[in-house]
Amino acid sequence: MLRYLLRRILMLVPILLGVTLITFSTMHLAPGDPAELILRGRLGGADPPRQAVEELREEMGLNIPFYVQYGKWLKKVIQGDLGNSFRTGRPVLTELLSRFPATLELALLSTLISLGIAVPVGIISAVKRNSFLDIFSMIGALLGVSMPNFWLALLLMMFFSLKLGLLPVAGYGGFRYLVLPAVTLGTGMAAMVARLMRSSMLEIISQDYILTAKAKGLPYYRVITGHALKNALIPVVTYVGLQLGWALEGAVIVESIFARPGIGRYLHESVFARDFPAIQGCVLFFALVFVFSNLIVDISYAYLNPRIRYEKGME
Amino acid sequence: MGLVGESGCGKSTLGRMMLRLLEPTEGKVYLDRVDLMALGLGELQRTRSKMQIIFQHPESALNPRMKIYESIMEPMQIQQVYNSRREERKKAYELIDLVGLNKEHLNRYPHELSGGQIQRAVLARILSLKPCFIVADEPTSMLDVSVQAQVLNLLKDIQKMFNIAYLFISHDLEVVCWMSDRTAIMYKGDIVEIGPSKTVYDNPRHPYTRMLVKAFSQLGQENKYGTMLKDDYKKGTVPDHASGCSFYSRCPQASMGCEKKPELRHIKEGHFVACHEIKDEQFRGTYEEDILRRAADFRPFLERYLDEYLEEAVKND
Amino acid sequence: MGYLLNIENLETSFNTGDGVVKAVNGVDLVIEEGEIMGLVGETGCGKSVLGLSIMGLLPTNAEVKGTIAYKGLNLTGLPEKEIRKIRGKEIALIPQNPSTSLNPVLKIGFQVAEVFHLQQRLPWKKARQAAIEMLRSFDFPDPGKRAEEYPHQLSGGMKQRVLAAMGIAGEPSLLIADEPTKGLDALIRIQVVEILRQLVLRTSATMLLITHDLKVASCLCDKIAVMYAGEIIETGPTRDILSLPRHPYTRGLIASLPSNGLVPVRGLSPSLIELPAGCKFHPRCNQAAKDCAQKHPRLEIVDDGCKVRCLFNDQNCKPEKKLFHGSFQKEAG
Amino acid sequence: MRGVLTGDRYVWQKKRLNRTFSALKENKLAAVGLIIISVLVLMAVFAPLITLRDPYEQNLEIRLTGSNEKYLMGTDQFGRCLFSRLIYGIRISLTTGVISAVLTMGIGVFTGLLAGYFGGIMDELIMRITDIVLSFPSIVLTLVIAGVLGPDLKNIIIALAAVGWTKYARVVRGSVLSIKEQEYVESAKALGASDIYLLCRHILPNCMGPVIVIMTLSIGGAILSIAGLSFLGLGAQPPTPEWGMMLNQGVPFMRRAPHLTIFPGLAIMITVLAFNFLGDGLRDIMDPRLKSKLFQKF
Repeated sequence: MLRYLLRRILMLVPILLGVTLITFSTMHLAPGDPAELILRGRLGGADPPRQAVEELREEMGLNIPFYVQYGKWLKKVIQGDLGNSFRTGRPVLTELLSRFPATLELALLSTLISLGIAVPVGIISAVKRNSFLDIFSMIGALLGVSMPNFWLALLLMMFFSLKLGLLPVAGYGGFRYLVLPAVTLGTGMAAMVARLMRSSMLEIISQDYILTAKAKGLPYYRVITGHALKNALIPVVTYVGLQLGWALEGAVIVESIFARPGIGRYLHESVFARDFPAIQGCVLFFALVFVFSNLIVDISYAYLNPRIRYEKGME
Repeated sequence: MGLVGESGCGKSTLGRMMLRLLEPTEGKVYLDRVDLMALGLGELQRTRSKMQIIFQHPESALNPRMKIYESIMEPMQIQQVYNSRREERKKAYELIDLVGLNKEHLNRYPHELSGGQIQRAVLARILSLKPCFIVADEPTSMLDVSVQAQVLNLLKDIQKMFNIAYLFISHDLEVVCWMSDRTAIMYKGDIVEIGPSKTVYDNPRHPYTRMLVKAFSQLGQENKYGTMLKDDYKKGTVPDHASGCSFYSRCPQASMGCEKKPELRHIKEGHFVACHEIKDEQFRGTYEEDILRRAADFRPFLERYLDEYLEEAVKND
Repeated sequence: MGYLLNIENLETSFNTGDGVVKAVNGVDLVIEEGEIMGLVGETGCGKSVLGLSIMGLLPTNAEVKGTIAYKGLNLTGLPEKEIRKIRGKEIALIPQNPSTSLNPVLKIGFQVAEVFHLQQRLPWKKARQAAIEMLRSFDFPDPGKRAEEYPHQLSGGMKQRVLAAMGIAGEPSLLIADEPTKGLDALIRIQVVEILRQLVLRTSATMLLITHDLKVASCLCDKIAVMYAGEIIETGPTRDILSLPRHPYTRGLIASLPSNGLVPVRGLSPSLIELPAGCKFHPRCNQAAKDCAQKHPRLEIVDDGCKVRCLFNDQNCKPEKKLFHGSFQKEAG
Repeated sequence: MRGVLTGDRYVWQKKRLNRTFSALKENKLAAVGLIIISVLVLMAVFAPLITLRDPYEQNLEIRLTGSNEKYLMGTDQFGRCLFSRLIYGIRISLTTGVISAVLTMGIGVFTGLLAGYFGGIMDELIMRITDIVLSFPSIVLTLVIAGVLGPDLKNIIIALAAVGWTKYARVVRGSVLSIKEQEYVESAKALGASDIYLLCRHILPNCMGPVIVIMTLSIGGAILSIAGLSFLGLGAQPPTPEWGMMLNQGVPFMRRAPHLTIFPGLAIMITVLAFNFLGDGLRDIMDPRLKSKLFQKF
């Protein structure tokens, strides 16, 4: 178990290096010279004077080799310095931290909603396979998976806010502002988790040891809760990590629609403004949250699955 | 030639290594005086037509997306035995007939055939290259007894017809003894006994072989209330000596001397045993003894022996 | 001794996409108290399905007809709730594949203790104690520690023992052992046979041993029933069946053992979807006559305790040389 | 003889095709998906025949009208026919969706094959790269790549491929690893077959099943992503009749003209749903595990 954990944590090092490298190079992806682009942005699209570009290049360190730039940048990042936003001039880290709570509460509540709906639905669907309930909920899940979440957001907004006037249209504040965005995100995720839960449960039910458990004379509900559930949850738990990632992804769109001052919206704005330090900061933030939530998931996976504790590697 | 051992003792690995499907860590394998391990890739691909392998699991022996006739013709196409499709097809029909399948099977997919039929098709596919040496890796262990008998008989007939050398790998001592002229017993990666099948079965000398033979004979007997082999099971109570006899921990006759690795020694006409406890008065000093003296490890010996054996087979071909 | 289990005209079929699979076709089988009945047959002859039919553990697309009378109670029509009371307590199953039949995420001690808790109404703590004792009695070294382990930490033989322990923990009167020796090496096979023998000696339970291995059946069973294509084709005391097999299939089965020279039975087992008319074995039978293709023979009593399903059972009674013997005999080809 | 054989072969192939079709027929969802997709394709091809109006033709006098007999779904903020725009939108969504899915699959399958078959350093390298790419929430990375490259449909496709190939690479690598161990591959190797032969003849065909399923599902996913990014203003630019962008442009008029929000979203959902139906159905048909499980019971 300990070795597994150590391995898992050691594996983070190359991944984090790769993540930072990709993050850093986003700036260089843009066609043309970043310095020129920035100046053009400041000047409202007019061609910047040559000398100003050169000065900015010097200032940004664009004239030194790429890997040196990366090294310098990485060193600063490790020290907590993500640079200053081009737009506001404020440190990116401060901006991120101030927006973090809005995104966090959205991600957590939507994950909670999705699990609360999906796990029971998935189990019941699998156990009562091909029943009306199963077919109904699985078609519902397919609809949920296929529905664009920005559309769902707009529909919800139209119905609950504009028509019924129950909830605020957009903005940030108390719980009332959180409901619609969280429901939007939660529904899509719930659909996916429910499908996974069902197929995982179906797979487990057909295993030999379930037959053994039945042959012991256990009542069916105890076969399901005692023997099948723990096995069936293993892939689902792995998935929750990815799911958190989705919650963050969805945050970009949902926060933009509901005008929540979260990191997703910040990223969206920064991309449009070509505010590279801010973009890098957001990407790095998302990646770090994602990597660490996956780490936590892997640890709980090992806890659930005794085989992992003794064997090496997992897939 | 037969090779017997428990599952996981390394017999399949040996079989695969002989065809260089797996790379050995050391040692050499000779086929027809050619060192297979030293061959380059191109040469190896050509040489492979001479030696073939039959695997254990019928369900994965043939590509599920290829029809039987495609599978049978594939080797001829790879090795370019014939110039035209027509000749290949004619040969395929001949082979199919030979292994006891009929034409309608040709257009089927593997999952539409039974295990026995698939093993027949595999045999047909292999025979198309006229190999001189076939490794049969537990070809019948997944089959039912009545079908197993069919396939084994077929294998034997074909051996006679084409004069092919087999290495017949199995965990079933009886099947191996019935199939092969000589039998080798393997335990944890070492050959512990080797000799003419009848001798090995009727007069086993190595304690492990004895245990095996006893197990087989007792399985057939009706003894409802007896306890069988109880004493022989002190499994894994003594740690294995890395350098010692591999059977040390389970051997009922183990003594201090067994901490050294025993050599395969010649005790009777063509009968070799690797055990310190056998002190045969009839020890014969033949030329093989000479080989044995030089052979610190069993492997070069086995290779040499196989080499000679194969050479003979090739000459006869 | 009375009948413990009396199966009459049992038919089990499955509805699949490819057609109706008739896995069991009118099986009559009587198991008396205290005996070991061996059910022998090749892959796909329906023997495992028969075992599961008794337990009521078939998948939902299965249909069961006929009667399975256990201590006078018909199990076929029983609702799930009633049959659950039988499972584990009255009839226990030792499932086929030890490596997949134990729950990988539960400790083996718990898996055994669960049966004690459920069937003998022991509180969890006592059930655990009982489980450890049970494991000890199956020659587990250090059972207290082993009970805390997970199935993947055990060897195949040990898993088999855990399953056996689970089987008898409910003190059943009938044990169904489904292919306990499938795919095992000779030495381990002997171990398993030994485990089963211990089981029987200890519990004096009745056992139905389902196997494809005539040798295993021959050294454990009092009686043998040979199954072919969903039917019982011959049944009787082990000694009689093995020394004087009357059905051509039984004879073929015995002759095709390696120790008897590997004389094969020609052809293949029929698909259970399209069974041949008449005697199910006639396409492969050496002695098949015209009638065999049309008339379906009944299981007739031929001798004291022996029954055969063959039209020619009388003529075929000529005792050939003793076909079954333990030692290896090499034949010329 | 040749004639006989090819004749037989023909019959068998036909049977096999029939079997796939009958499987599709049994799997109603997949059939529904296939039908919807066919209809969509037909509508896209014959868009000029179906629609009466030019999707770009503006008529500011009839802005934001609801559905009426002249305009089936009403008009947008520039008085363009919403129905025509939606129908022409099928062309964009389907082509971009399919192109990006195929491109992604191509890259992923190729790298997966390399990693799985050759192993060693190649495997290690490719798998580490996929690990890294998978460490980003995929939309975030796509958004940034597309955003930095500049708002354009082409850039979105590139961004999607750059992020999405990892999924295929992993799956393909996994199945190559297991197929490589299969005895038929080993025996073909024993026959003296070359690596390329093994890859093309034995390994690739046997690992395409899951790939096709993922691809079908990911066409739906790609359409969703493209619409989403266009909604955020990164993909198609006005006046292109792209669904996501149309949705975005409808937002300010949500109160006055809700049809501008409802219909494009519906169009996206139906299209994606069709691909999901088909993909799900294909998975059920192709998954050999389900079949063999049924068989083991006997």
